[in-house]
Amino acid sequence: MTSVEGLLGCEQDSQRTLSPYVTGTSVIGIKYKDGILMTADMGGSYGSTLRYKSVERMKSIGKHSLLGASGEISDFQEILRYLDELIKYDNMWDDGNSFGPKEIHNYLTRIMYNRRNKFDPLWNSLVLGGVKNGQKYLGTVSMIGVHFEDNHVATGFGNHLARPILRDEWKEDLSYEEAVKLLEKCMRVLLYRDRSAINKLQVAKITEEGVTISQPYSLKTFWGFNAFQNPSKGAEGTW
Amino acid sequence: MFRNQYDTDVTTWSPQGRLFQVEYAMEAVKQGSAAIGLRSKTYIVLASVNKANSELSSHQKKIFKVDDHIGVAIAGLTADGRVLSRYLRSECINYSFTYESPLPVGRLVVQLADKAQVCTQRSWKRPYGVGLLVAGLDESGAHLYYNCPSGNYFEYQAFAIGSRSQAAKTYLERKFESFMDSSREDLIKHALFAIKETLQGEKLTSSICTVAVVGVEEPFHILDQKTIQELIESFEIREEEVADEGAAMQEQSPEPAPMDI
Amino acid sequence: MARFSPYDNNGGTCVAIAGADYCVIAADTRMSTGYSILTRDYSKICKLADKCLLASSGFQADVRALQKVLSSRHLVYQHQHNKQMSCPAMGQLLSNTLYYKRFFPYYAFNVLGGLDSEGKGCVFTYDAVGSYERVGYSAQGSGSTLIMPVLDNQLKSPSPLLLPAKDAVTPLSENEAVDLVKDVFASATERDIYTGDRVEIVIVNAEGIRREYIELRKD
Amino acid sequence: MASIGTGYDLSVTTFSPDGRVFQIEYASKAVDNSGTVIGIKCKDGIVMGVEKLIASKMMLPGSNRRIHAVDRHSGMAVAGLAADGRQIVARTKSEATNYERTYGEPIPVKELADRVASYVHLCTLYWWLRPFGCGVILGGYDRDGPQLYMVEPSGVSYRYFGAAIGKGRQAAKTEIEKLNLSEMTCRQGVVEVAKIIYGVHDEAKDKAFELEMSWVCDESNRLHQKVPDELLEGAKAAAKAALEEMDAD
Amino acid sequence: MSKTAIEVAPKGGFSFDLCKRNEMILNKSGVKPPTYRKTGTTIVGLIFEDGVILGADTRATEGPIVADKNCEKIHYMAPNIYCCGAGTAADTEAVTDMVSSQLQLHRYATGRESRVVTALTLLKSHLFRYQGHVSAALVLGGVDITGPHLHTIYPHGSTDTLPYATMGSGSLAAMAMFESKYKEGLTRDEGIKLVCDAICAGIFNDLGSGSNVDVCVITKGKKEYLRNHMLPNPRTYVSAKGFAFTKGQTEVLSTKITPLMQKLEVAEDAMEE
Repeated sequence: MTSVEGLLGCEQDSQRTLSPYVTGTSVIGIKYKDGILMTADMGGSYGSTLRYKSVERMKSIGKHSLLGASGEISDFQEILRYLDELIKYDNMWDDGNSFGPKEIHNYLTRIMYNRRNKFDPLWNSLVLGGVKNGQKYLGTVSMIGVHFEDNHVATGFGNHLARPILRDEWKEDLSYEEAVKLLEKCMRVLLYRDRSAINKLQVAKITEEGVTISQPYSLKTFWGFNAFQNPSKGAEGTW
Repeated sequence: MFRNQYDTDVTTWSPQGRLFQVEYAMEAVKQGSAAIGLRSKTYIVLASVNKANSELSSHQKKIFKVDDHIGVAIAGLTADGRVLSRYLRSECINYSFTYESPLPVGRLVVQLADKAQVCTQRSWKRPYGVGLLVAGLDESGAHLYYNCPSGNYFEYQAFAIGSRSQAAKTYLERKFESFMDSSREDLIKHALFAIKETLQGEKLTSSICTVAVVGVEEPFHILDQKTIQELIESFEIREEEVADEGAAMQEQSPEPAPMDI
Repeated sequence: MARFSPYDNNGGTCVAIAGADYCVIAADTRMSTGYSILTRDYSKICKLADKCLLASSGFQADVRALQKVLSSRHLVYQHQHNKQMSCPAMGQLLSNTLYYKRFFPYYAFNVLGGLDSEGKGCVFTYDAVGSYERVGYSAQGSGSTLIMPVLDNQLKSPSPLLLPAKDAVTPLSENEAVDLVKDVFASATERDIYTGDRVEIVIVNAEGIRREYIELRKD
Repeated sequence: MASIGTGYDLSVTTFSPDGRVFQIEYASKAVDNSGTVIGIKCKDGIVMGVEKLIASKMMLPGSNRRIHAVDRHSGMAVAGLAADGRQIVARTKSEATNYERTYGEPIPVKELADRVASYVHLCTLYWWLRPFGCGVILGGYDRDGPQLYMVEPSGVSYRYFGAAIGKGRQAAKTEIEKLNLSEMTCRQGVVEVAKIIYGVHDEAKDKAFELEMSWVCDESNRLHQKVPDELLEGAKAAAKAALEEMDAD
Repeated sequence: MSKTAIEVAPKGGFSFDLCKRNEMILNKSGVKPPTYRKTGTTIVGLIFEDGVILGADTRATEGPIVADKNCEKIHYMAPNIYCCGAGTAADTEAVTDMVSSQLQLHRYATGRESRVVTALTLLKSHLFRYQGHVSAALVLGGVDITGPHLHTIYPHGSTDTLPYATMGSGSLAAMAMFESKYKEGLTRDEGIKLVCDAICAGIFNDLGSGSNVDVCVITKGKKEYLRNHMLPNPRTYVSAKGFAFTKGQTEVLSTKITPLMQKLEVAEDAMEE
């Protein structure tokens, strides 16, 4: 690795800004009985400042796909523009063929990987879910083009905090209610432990019928453990 | 052959609003040996007549695989046909590189037609002198298209191009209404009969025709000679009567419209 | 401040063994980044031709890009030559493809396995920039340092210094080779944190391609 | 034709002594020979219809389109050389997309028509190109309401309440003038357009034809769409009935 | 200046003699320092109704290699106090041993049971003194006269008092379990179950953690050290035929023997003369 990086040599000379400005935190997606569910909160962080509180980080892409993003918000909006054009052209053909989630996922992967090859990455981790012809699809792409499909995926902190829960509790035929409950459980944990997570989130659903993205809402939380009330009580005498 | 002063340049309109250079290019298609195509709901069959230029030479390849789901048969300038089928192949490869799914046939055909149109509007180019029957399968079903040098394309249930294709067309026109629900074997049979029509009494053997199939669960491929010969032999009994009818029809058929208006 | 790095290591181990009339290609299915597992079921083996498979580990985005380039090139080859590429031809193509990116390499560690035109098993092993060699067996990726010495001991290749040269294939039977592969993966999983979850084993022989899976430790 | 043989009609970059560019006029001939295309502006949107002549009975219905979507809110119907038409359609699509990429709103129909006209005009300026052998009718819906434009091979573009090109344009125009367009909804307009197309079709001279129709109106959420099947079938039936009635008279 | 040839190790603290030299070497020549065995680890603890439960996985790693598949990460501090360690194995062991002996001495001096807060204070002052260079991240738990206590101690010396705590590379995975399942007043069985869940989350989701689950339950006047309480990762495949390691695996290409000493020919007749 190190020797490989040494060979590049051009990183220092690069004129591009290689760090994000306004970012969104984790997105979680899971398969359930009828399709895909996805959730993300609505915070937009400017460094460690919570700068925006109503950022929509999940959007529908055409009839069959749903895209969620963490990372740089402006890059995400750029990606949405690309996809919007792609879908517009696809629809204008009006020939009975249409891009499904698999095609969109591959297209996104190519975009992300191409940009990383130019040392001008789109600073996002993307989650792409969809249903087409009864096939459920859930995949993810990172900013350097690493991509895969799975029954449940999560970006950013979600990979560390949500996926352990999902690996324990996810199953093939979750009902809608069970699936939402599972997602909320993950989001609550993230809310407790991810400093950039906020308690205003949306849940998006995609099935054969199409996409619905919920109104923003908050989760019930509990901060009242006795030990939290007077933290130093347990260690009186020390400093 | 010289008709008038308006026919030497693709960028010149005739006073009647015609483009003679394009029309001449379409004549080139008729010079090539025949190619036919026909389809059912789930299968498309292409067939072509192989004609060697001399006793000592081999014949030109006239059916090309473009991708697992698409193939073309050509008539006219084989060299142009090869250039275009290479273009089609690379479009398919590029599309599946980006989307990991097969390129819809209709879209490929439009791209091809657009490419052909450009050659009819630039003074330093000439129209392609080749007609292509594009057979393919995609999400919206089986398709058979005909792309012609003018940059036009049409979707057909069955079609024939090339020299003496009128006889085959006449045969197909009598039969095509049943093709939609035909089996794969029936399609091949009709294809062979249609080819037979263009031979003007010459005996149909596997060495003078090529047949290719693409369909659901069956990637595009050219049938090997042995299979075709067996098929021809198994159809032999009916062959005679059909040949007579076809020969009678051949003369009276009208000239096809030079371009669509 | 987050800084951009164009590479990642997604771990994984690949092994290939060539026999007289077969070839075994195997890789685990774990994909990870840093200390976390991304997915437990990602196939690292790519079928390039009927008798030629590529197993690669390293940076998954590069690996996938490389596989796609090779597949596309193989399609073009088939269109032009009306036949599939032989395994040694693919071996050379892979080397060229890797070397083409000598100064921004594919971070991919490859083992190419299959049958040559005589039906004999063949294995090609590579570094990231295209140096390659035909061998009788090879291991690449995160667990290769654990597996390679065992293979050396069990399958000892004839020395390249020997004259007359001997074929670089192993004397094992197909079943023995598969058994060995299973065992070395189970062992590597014990000690390499990036290897685990499942092994995908592909066996190529005159009859065609056969796949087997066994579970590995998931920790 | 007085122009023939004078030598002033061989290139698009040649003016004749009386100030005409014959090549453009010849190109227009190609349009005049084509199946009729009409577009009307109703009170709630635009309806476009094409008499698509069918050369062979083995050709499939619905193939070889003459009406294309060029943006979410606008569509284009082509008379003349379909291949040339697709070139214009492709350009129109990219103009619409570029505008939206730059300004973040859908392109106004007027702007789109202007840009298309410039493109068509461009091909009348160089000796190494030829003018397009097609005319297009562009219908769209923006914040100023529904609008209809027609662009001819010369590159001129005008806005219309109702437009017709192709073989039957004269008869069609007469028919359109009889309609009360400002009161008419698109749903009614579809039937009227169908009647006109069936009316101008010359069965004796021309082969079979297919009626291809699209609209962009409030009912279609201001999106350019094919006219829904059942409405189209209804319109065709009404048109055939009207024809028979006329024949009976 | 008389200096003994052999330096006697000082009685306490660290030797810093070579720090300057090492710094220079590392900066100039790109020499890599030796790697340490890290317990890239999941360690947890929680308070239940009668006391404290600590848990740990048993994997020790050295880079990507598993150095020890069944190590112990729950260290003895006092009969009523245990401490889980993550970080550099040597540091966690040394620091817990050191403090444990100080506690022992303190008990001899006072004749009283050690308090958790004492252990906490000793640990954090040591760690703070070395400014994070002693890389030990600890979860300290015990039950003393004042009841059950659970603390975390970071390598720089900061501490925290919590109802449930996790540390090490698997801390996020384990914390996900705690945050979604922890309640006050868990029974012993529920507590052990939850600790096991948390450790298993670390084992299966964090590559730095693995192998088995160790648990230590401390209640008033009693402790149970459940070593290898769970063994969720057996070996998955063993070749039936086993392996033979034959001798002479290295090809002998040529042989040449060079005698160590030249044989001397003694000229006998010369002697006679």
